[in-house]
Amino acid sequence: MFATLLLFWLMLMGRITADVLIVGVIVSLAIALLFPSGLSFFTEFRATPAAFVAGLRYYGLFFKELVKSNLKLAAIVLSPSLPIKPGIVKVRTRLKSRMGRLMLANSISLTPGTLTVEMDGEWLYVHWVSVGSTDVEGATAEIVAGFERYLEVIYG
Amino acid sequence: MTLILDLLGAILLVGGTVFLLSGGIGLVRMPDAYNRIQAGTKATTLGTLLVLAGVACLRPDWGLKLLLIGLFLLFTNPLSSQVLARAAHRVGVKQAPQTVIDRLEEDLGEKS
Amino acid sequence: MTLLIAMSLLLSITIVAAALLAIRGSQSLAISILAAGLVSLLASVQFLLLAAPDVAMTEAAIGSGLTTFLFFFVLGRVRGGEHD
Amino acid sequence: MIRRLFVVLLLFGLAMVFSGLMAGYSPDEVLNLSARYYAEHTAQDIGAANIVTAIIVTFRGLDTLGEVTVLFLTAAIVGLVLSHGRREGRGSGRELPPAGELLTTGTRLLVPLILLLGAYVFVNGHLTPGGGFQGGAILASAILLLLLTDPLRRISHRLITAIESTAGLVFVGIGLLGIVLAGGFLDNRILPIGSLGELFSAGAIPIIYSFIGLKVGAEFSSMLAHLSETEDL
Amino acid sequence: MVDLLIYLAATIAGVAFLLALWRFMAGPTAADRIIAFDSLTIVSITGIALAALAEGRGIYLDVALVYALLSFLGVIVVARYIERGF
Amino acid sequence: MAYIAMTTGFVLILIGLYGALTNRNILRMIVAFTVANTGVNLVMVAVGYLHGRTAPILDAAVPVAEAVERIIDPVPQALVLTAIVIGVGVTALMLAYAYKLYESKRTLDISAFKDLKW
Repeated sequence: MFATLLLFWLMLMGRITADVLIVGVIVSLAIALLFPSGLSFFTEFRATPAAFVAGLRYYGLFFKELVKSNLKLAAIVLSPSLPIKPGIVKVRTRLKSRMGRLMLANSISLTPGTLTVEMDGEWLYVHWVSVGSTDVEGATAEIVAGFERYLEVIYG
Repeated sequence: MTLILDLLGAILLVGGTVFLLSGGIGLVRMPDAYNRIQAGTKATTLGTLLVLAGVACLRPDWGLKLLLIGLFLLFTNPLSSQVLARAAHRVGVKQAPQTVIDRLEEDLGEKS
Repeated sequence: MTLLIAMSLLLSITIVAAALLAIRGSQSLAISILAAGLVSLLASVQFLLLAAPDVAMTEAAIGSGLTTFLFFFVLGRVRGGEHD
Repeated sequence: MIRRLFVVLLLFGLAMVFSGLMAGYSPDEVLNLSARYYAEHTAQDIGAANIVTAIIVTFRGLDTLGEVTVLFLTAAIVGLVLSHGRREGRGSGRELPPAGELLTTGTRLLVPLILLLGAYVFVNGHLTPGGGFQGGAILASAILLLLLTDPLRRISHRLITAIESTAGLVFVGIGLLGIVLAGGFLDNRILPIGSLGELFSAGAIPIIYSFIGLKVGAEFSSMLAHLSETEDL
Repeated sequence: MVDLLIYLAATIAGVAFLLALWRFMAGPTAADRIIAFDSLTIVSITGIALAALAEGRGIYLDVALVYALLSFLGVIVVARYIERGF
Repeated sequence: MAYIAMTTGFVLILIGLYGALTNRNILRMIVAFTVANTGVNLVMVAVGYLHGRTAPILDAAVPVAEAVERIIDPVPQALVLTAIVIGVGVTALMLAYAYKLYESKRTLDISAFKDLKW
């Protein structure tokens, strides 16, 4: 957590000199002590080479999906008949760690067409602009599986 | 070299604003609140990310701060849209007549 | 320069429209507060265009952020008094 | 109806006054005398890159002291008004809905980052836009996020009061040091001015502004906490 | 050429801004309005980035950071309010 | 640009005053006050604007030597900064009083509070 905060501090300042480092260490240490229960991107992160590779591939898949489905949504919005078929479907996830679930829900929300509405244990309720399949398995395969494969490696 | 970078940046800018525009049109045309959340937040998120990338291409020395803004948006925006959709569902905002299925409503009904 | 002037004009129109929405008495109080927050927010972009980034940051963080949040806290407590 | 007519007439008169002001306004072409002084002397005398900060903290430092005092009084009065007559034993009237797993996790991730952003804003007050007041507001926003996520959480008033009074004392103490070591109250030249654009420059401005930031953040947080601890009516 | 494209981008962003404003004015439910508010904030970030580009001052971007924070917090506050959950 | 902002500010003051004087709900009056407050700030910053100049922050884009020729008047900005912070303090105070008034009479209508009117 301390490391994450220091990294963000250096990114904010945009330069590494002695004075910046000193102030950054003081500030990050103070915040880390004040919130000992705080999380960071690296909590529950498995620092293995496989996790790094999976992380890179995850981001690749994520941005590809992001652009692709944004284009699809733009096409839906611009077409005169507005061909939507909205609904809320239920999917399940195998992820156990909180960070992993948060990242999964955020990924689902950010790819247009799907939006996490509620999360209850392992069940995710997802609002879908054009529903493909209404049963749990089919929807899980279509929405979750792609991201989950990588996130499972990263966060376990 | 810088000319190519400038041109790339400008094209990214225009592309990003086109996504912003599609988000705006979606905001106006979609039939109910949930679909508007879909169109509104996500198209604008991608659009803003593209705009920030374009500015980063035009002025590479601002890159780190733009990257930070992008990361912050990328993290907070889906979270806030999720919280909003949850709140809207809890207070029972109406869904559009085209809606085919609502599993959450069914499950909540079973529990109570 | 023309770009900045056009942005400023657009912002001005928006600010006045949001202010009219904020003081109109016929809609719910939450919408009024939200519209007042929008007025502050857009005014802060206007400050930025007037080359005052310090004031813009203050208005965004304090005038638009904290004031709106305080309003919503109080509004959450006095739900019965929403209607005149 | 008569009343509304009166109001409209009043506003019409005001509009006349305003349009007269607008018609008589001619924008300056060059800086006026005081602004020119600030523009020329800030860099050498104060060493701050942000002239607005230099004006607030040093040239008009007493104003800022008064402003912080007014905020402190406001926070104290809000606390006094809202705590008076609080009935004991009656719980909050309704079921508080839990915040949901995603928001809880996200809050625990985001609150340290928001605090860091606030610290960045007020430590860099002399170089970039921002400063104590904005940074304090951002700190209070982080506290607000905590309050929203967990409505039953009680923010420790003792900690807030301790931060607030310590920061206030240090602020006044640095001001008094200025009398002893340099030219006068709140003179920033008790520390070396340094070169323009460095983080450790502008004498005592970063330190003063950091403590103002902590104080303002504590004051806004205590206002928010008092308001959120009130009961439903 | 580059300048022309930047002007085009600003125009398109302005149109998107007006559309979101229309939804803010008209939106039937509070959720619609707050989502329009969010969109307006995010389009304003684009506006700030363009203004920083036009004036050539990188320090304006700090304000955009505060805007990103504000759009998030505003939505959370209103969402918790309509959930009756303070 | 200064003219545009100044006109907007004056219009905001008028709108805010109208709202504060005609509404009967206390919270609505406070909302109208904040709108007028924003208008005043806008006018003050617009007075300090000089055409074609940039923000009073010295960095690589504005070196010290050119500062007098390139920056705008910093004094109104410092004043407005103070005004905004005091404004939120005043608003918080008004809101606390509104809460107490609601607690005593269970209504926010201004005409219900006639204790001091005679």
